[in-house]
Amino acid sequence: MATHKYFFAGFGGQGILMLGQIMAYAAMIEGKEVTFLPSYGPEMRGGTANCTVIVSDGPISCPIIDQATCLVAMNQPSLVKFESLVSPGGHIFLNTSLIEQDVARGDVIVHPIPATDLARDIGEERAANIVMLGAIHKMVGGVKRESLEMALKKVLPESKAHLLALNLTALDAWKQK
Amino acid sequence: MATHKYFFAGFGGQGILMLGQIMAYAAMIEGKEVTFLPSYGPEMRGGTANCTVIVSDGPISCPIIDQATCLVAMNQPSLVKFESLVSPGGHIFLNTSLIEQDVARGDVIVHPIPATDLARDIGEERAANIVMLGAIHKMVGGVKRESLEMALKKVLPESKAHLLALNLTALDAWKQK
Amino acid sequence: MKTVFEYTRGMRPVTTTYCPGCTHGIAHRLVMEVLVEKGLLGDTIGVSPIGCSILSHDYMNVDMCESAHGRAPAVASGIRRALPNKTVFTYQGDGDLASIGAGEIIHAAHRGELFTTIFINNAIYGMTGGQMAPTTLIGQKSTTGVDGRKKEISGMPLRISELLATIDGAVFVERVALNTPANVRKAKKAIEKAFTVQQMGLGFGLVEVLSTCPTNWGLSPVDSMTWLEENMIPYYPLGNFRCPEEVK
Amino acid sequence: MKTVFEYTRGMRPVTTTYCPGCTHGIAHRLVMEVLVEKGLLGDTIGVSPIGCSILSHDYMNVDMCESAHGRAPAVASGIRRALPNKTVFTYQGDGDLASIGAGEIIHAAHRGELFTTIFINNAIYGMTGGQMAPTTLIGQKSTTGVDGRKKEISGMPLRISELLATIDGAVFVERVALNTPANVRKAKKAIEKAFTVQQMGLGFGLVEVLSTCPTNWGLSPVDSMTWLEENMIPYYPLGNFRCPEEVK
Amino acid sequence: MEEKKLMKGNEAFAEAAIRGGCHLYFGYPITPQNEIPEYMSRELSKHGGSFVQAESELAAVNMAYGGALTGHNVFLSSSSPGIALMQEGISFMCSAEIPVVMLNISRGGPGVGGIQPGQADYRQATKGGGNGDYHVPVFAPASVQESVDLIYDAIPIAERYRNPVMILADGMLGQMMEPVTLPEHRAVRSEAELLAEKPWALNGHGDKRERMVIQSLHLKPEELEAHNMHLEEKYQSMRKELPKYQIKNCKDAEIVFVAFGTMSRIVNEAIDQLKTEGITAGLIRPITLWPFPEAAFDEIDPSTKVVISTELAIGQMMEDVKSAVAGRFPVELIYRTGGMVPTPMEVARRAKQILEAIR
Amino acid sequence: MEEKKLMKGNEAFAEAAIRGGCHLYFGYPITPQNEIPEYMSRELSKHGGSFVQAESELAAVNMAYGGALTGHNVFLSSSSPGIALMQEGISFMCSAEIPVVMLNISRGGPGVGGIQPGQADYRQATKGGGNGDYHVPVFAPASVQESVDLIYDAIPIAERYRNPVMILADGMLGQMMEPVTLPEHRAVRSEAELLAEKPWALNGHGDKRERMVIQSLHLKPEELEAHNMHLEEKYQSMRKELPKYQIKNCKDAEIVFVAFGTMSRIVNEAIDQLKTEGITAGLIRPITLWPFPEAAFDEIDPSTKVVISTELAIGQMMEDVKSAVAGRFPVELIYRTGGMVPTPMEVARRAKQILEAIR
Amino acid sequence: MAKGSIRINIDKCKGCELCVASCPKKILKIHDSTLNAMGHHPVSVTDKENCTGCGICGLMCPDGVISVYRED
Amino acid sequence: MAKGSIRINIDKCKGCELCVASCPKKILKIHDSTLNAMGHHPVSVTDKENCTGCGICGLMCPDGVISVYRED
Ligand SMILES: Cc1ncc(C[n+]2csc(CCOP(=O)(O)OP(=O)(O)O)c2C)c(N)n1
Ligand SMILES: Cc1ncc(C[n+]2csc(CCOP(=O)(O)OP(=O)(O)O)c2C)c(N)n1
Ligand code: SF4
Ligand code: SF4
Ligand code: SF4
Ligand code: SF4
Repeated sequence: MATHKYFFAGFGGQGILMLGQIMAYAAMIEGKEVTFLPSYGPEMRGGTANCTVIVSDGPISCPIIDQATCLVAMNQPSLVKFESLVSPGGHIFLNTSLIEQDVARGDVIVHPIPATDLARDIGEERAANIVMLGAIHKMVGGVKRESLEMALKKVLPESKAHLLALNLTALDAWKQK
Repeated sequence: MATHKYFFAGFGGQGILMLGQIMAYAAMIEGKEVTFLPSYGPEMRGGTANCTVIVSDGPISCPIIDQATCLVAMNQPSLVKFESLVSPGGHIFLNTSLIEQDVARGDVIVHPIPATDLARDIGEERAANIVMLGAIHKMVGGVKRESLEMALKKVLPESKAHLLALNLTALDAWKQK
Repeated sequence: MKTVFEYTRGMRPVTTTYCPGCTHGIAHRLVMEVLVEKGLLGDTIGVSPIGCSILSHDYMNVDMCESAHGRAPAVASGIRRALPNKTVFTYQGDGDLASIGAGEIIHAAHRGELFTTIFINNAIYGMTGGQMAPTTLIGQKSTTGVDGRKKEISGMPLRISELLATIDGAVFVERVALNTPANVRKAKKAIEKAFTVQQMGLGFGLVEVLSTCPTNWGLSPVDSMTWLEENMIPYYPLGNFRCPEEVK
Repeated sequence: MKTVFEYTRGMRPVTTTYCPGCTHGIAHRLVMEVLVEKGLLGDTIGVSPIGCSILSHDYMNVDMCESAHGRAPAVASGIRRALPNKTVFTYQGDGDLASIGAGEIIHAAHRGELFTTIFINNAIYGMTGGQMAPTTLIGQKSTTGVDGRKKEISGMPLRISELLATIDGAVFVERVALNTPANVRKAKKAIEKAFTVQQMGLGFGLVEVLSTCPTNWGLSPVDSMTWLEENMIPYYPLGNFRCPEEVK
Repeated sequence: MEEKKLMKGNEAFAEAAIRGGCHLYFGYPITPQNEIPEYMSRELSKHGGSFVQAESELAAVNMAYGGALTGHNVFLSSSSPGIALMQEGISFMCSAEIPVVMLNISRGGPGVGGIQPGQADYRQATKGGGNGDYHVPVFAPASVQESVDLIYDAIPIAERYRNPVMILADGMLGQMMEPVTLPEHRAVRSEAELLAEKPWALNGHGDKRERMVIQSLHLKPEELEAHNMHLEEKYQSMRKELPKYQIKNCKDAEIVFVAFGTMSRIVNEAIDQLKTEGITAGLIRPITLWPFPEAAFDEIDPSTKVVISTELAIGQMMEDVKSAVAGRFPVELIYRTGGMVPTPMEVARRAKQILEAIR
Repeated sequence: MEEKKLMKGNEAFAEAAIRGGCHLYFGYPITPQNEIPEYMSRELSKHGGSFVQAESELAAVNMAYGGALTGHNVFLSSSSPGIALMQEGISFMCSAEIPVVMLNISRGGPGVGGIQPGQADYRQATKGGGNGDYHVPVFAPASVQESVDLIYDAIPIAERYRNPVMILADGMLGQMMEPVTLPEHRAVRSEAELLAEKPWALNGHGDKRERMVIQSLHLKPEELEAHNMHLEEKYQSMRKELPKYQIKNCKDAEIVFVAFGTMSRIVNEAIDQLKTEGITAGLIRPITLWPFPEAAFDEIDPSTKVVISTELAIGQMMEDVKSAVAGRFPVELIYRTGGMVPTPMEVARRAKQILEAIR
Repeated sequence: MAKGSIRINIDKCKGCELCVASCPKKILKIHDSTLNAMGHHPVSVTDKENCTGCGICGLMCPDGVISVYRED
Repeated sequence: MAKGSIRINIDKCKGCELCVASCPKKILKIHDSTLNAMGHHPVSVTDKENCTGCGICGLMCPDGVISVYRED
């Protein structure tokens, strides 16, 4: 039974929760089991944001994780705080546009992605989360590409439908790095 | 161990609670154990009033009585309602000024006292309670005469101190019946 | 022979537990007369909170519910939102409305809830035995102010009509008194208008009724009427504070 | 070189958690400046109820306690009765004071309690994320009124200063705004007077401070100032509503 | 059956209440349940219902009473201290026999506490802080889907017993997203149908019947006692009819955990972890917290070494667990409090320590 | 020692609080405890204290918090539904660690209920209706004298633990008169002495120390958990130090009654009546209801046939009795509710029936 | 003949005298020697002939005791 | 020489621009290329010479960032 335990972390405003939600939608579209657990509360006001997404072929008992199979750190403090959460052999995606530090551990697979820069290159800095999503999909998997695209459509509010094309481009931007 | 269980009942305004309090004070003055338990609540508004006074040489466990050794019924409804409360061989004091009915039971000692009339005769209808008190003291006992007099002084509010003499007279009015 | 006055069928043919001469009885009757005359008796739900008038549901011939002390305006709001086509009123004492329930009445007015409040101001807590109310007058004795209310300790009495009249949603606010036949007639008119405001959906309406509490004032009913006139009316001036054009 | 402006020692040298441009910070400072200038910093107890400013005790350099949502006026009454020689204030938001705590503020005013209330009216619930407050303007969007407040559903916004000014014990009531340097200076004057009223034992005083909440208004801090000026001030006119002769 | 939807807990709860027929909602903002009033403010008018942002929780509970005494279904939600403010109202509704469905998205306490998830309102919910002899059935869901189902089902339960019913969830359930299948909208009843089903509801006598009264005051103690006995009969029926629980391999478990709500999911995973270490553990998950499902405890194997109450509270449920176990097994406690949530590994580790100390 | 005085319960309670040092009182009228605010309104100013008639019980409990956080002693009283309204405040004071002595002169419930005496606030008092992990010690006097003593003693207990303490009496105790010996007035402490004893109290920093804060909010769950653990330590000390009870011939009793307050006096007389019929019965009288005096139950003779919880409530204390008995004896219930009070004879008769059914 | 007349439901009368005080013709009086079932001395008319049927007594009675009639 | 000068506590600045908007001399500006420890772009002075030391920036700053001085 394949189970992916993603942990997404960054500044508020970096689209962390949206990232988690797209992943969760995509998993649901495929009929997989999924839970999405955001951090909440006033620490979010201008501060940090993070969420846990579990995707599994079988029932998910617990939405809280001891270890993540995949950490996405969109900024420096997130890496510092959550590096130890990753299970041995797990993946860490680094937004190297904002993180200079290296991953200290040697037992994990590190994916350095300059997501913010790549996103800026395609014209929308705030699409860095989608750039990262594309990278995760490619390097870790968990859900299908079509599912991600369908999920993107679901999650984008109507008022932002015109950004769909841009986001689809962002999904592939990791290739440019 | 001598224990007196008095139950005083009548209209609100007939001084039922005062009657009970004087008795309780008198008992305390003598160093006896005593409890005074009034009925309370909105039924008192213009309605009925009653109270239980227990006087004992030994500790009183329970302020609630199954049976009274002495019932004072200042009006008709009180007699009807509480006649059965009296223990066999107990006393019932009837305010015959307001009660026409007879006591149905044969196993109790009945003391008919036209308390309201006697009180009116000495100039204060509202002293009927004290008239009754004098009668009880004479016929049932429980506390000493001096104690009653001292208690009367304690209970009369300062503003009514001038009524003391009248009340002392009332204590003996039962003799006139 | 013409019937000049008869007890309204809006009142149930029972004897109230109110003390002799308590004007709660007059106020009850006026509300019921208005509902009968407007043909609303069968379409009305009343709310009686804790206070001497908690048992008004035994006297008034309409569907009624009790409410926790002070919360009648919230209860009435709930009923009115559930039943947009019915008539709803609360009948509240001054302890109830002006003290513990101050927040609820203000917010019913603030939201402009479509119900009518009959506010019985008798300047005292009746049911609990004569404690000071927010409306107790300076110098007036109460069981929690045996030497009379003092401004330094308890402030000046609260004028509810004046206060509520500052709230936009309280479209009808009038203070009346039950001390004379003329005032009783005016009181009925005010109550009638308040219900008209509700029927027309214009907003929240309140009639403050200066009432007596002979028992806790320690006065005879007749003297209570005089006391009301001489003491309450000067501090609580009678009159209309707000009335929509449509009802004037 | 003369120091024209320096951060008051009444504020602790920490960074607040307020959002950028939130005028809570200005209001805090004004209160503390007044207390410093009056030499009252060491004799003051503040009460901060739940709301964005619950942590004001981390910022203000006076003894402070938290209070349950809305109950600061009751807490302050308790403190003031226990400590008749100290200075006491509450610092309350509009959800706190005007909604859940409406009863408590009215009765503090009613009793003429000798404390000062700083009432931050930012027309929204800040801490909980932008729900409608009693002070939210008609048409203003909130998370519990996404299409903007509607009079038919929620009534007209509550004007607290006008309402409290009808209460005798509220001897000082003034509405100020923090949108311009001139208004900030006036706000400080009003706060100063309110504390003077308390020092002189004249009664209860309240300063309503029109404030911004850029985050929940969805505007930049600078645009928020404009919005305040163009929308709030017309509905909530600035000025003094009550002031004792002694302090004028 | 509808397709699955990925929904945030709080929004799913609100939608479940609407589909269940609660078209009246009265609430006051409080984290972590603000999405509920926000959702209701957007959605209820579409169903001909009414949303009122109450001035306080005290007002909200009394509005709920007012709305529900007309026979309409009312939904009420808040979080821990807000529920504390409703205690007088809850006791009142029990005494007046008014059905309302209430949701507590609980957080850390006591007092204002914090906003992270907690279960320390267990006693508040199950023993009640209102005055007098009364009870409120309390359901404790463990997933968004179960919350939706329990809310939906609670509506007829409240109606049947004419009593408030509470759903006790926590901030985590309110904030997380899971795929849910939403139940069908219950058929809307006409005013006449409603009154036929609820002859006690007030709607005006229409000059067609005697006036009716809904009351809580009974000045004559004889009458109040009779009324309380009538209520007690209902509570006895609830004790028989309502208890609900789930059991996971209690048959030959060394450890039997007892956990509800979010905590039970953590325990579930801890059980899997313990298994890898050769320790067999089972779980009793009370779904009703009141009535507490005592019968579940008869299913524990006599060979079980220890029963562990596992809570986001300091041994609150443990009191009921002890009472149900009645001395048959040692009862131990694993807990976090104040909004802290243990990981499965943490629970497993502490359980192992407890087991070792007993062995 | 002063001479005995015949005093009405409520007035004696108020006087005991004053003599104990509570010179601040905040209250709202409610039957059957109105004599307390009335007495306070007359007497407190004579002691340099302050009486405020609060606008509500909600305001009263928060005024009490405000008064007490300055280090002064505060007394608070109400009756059943009024106490329900204080639940948020009580939980808040526990979390902020503010000592206040509270008196519930309880009546019949639920809801508005009636005003005759009841004990159905047992759960409200002992389990609490506020949110979160907290406890309030509860003392249950059986006579006017004992009430006076317990109120007087509760004041330093509250101070010692920095926690509210509750006295649970009922309307009968409040309304009856018994001779009482009043305790001495405690020495009045100067403001400086008060602050030396209570360094946590707020009084203005006087530019002499750092500003101090009294708080209930802890947004970081780690901090809230640490605070809750600190509170829990206090509760553990209370569990050790506070339990108090009285035992009457439990050594060779067939029946052991458990009863508190007024009810225990009725049981006392019932025991005498049973004796005349050849039945030996004993009594455990919990004086603390929380912590519940579990140790008392170890003194029950193994030959005892039945333990009977005897209450003016429908088996509320019985839950704790069962828990304390832990299966060692059958536990039965004798009760009246809603303000009805049984006579001793009635209790004796029902106890006999129970015993016969068991024999 | 009197212009008006009143009917008194003696059993409901609480003897408060509000009608007595407000009758413009001063023809109402508490009947000291009668006691009704509630224990109150009820009101009675002293001078039937003078009743104008103005209705004021009914208006002021809190307890619905009095009905008032007038000749057409 | 400038009549006035200001000191900016960059670490406390949240970049809200309230001072920028209210400076009568329009000599304050957010420094887009600097980030302080909180992650905000702090304010800076564009034209020191023009500062009159009026104090308005300090008055309007919610966060106690600015001190203002004036030549005597
Ligand atoms: C929560 C609560 N607090 C207090 C009471 C006690 N109580 C009953 S009625 C009442 C006030 C009565 O005064 P008012 O509202 O003025 O009405 P009146 O009796 O004078 O008509 C009070 C305080 C209660 N029932 N519930
Ligand atoms: C009893 C209770 N109900 C609700 C809340 C949730 N709550 C916290 S702060 C707040 C209101 C915040 O708004 P406001 O008072 O206007 O202050 P602001 O945050 O806007 O400064 C609310 C509803 C609470 N803490 N306690
Ligand atoms: S949410 Fe609004 S009120 Fe609160 S700190 Fe942010 S801007 Fe200020
Ligand atoms: S109708 Fe008029 S005149 Fe006749 S008795 Fe009544 S008040 Fe007097
Ligand atoms: S007003 Fe009514 S109750 Fe009073 S005396 Fe006259 S008839 Fe009787
Ligand atoms: S002191 Fe005046 S002129 Fe100088 S920067 Fe500040 S606002 Fe501008």
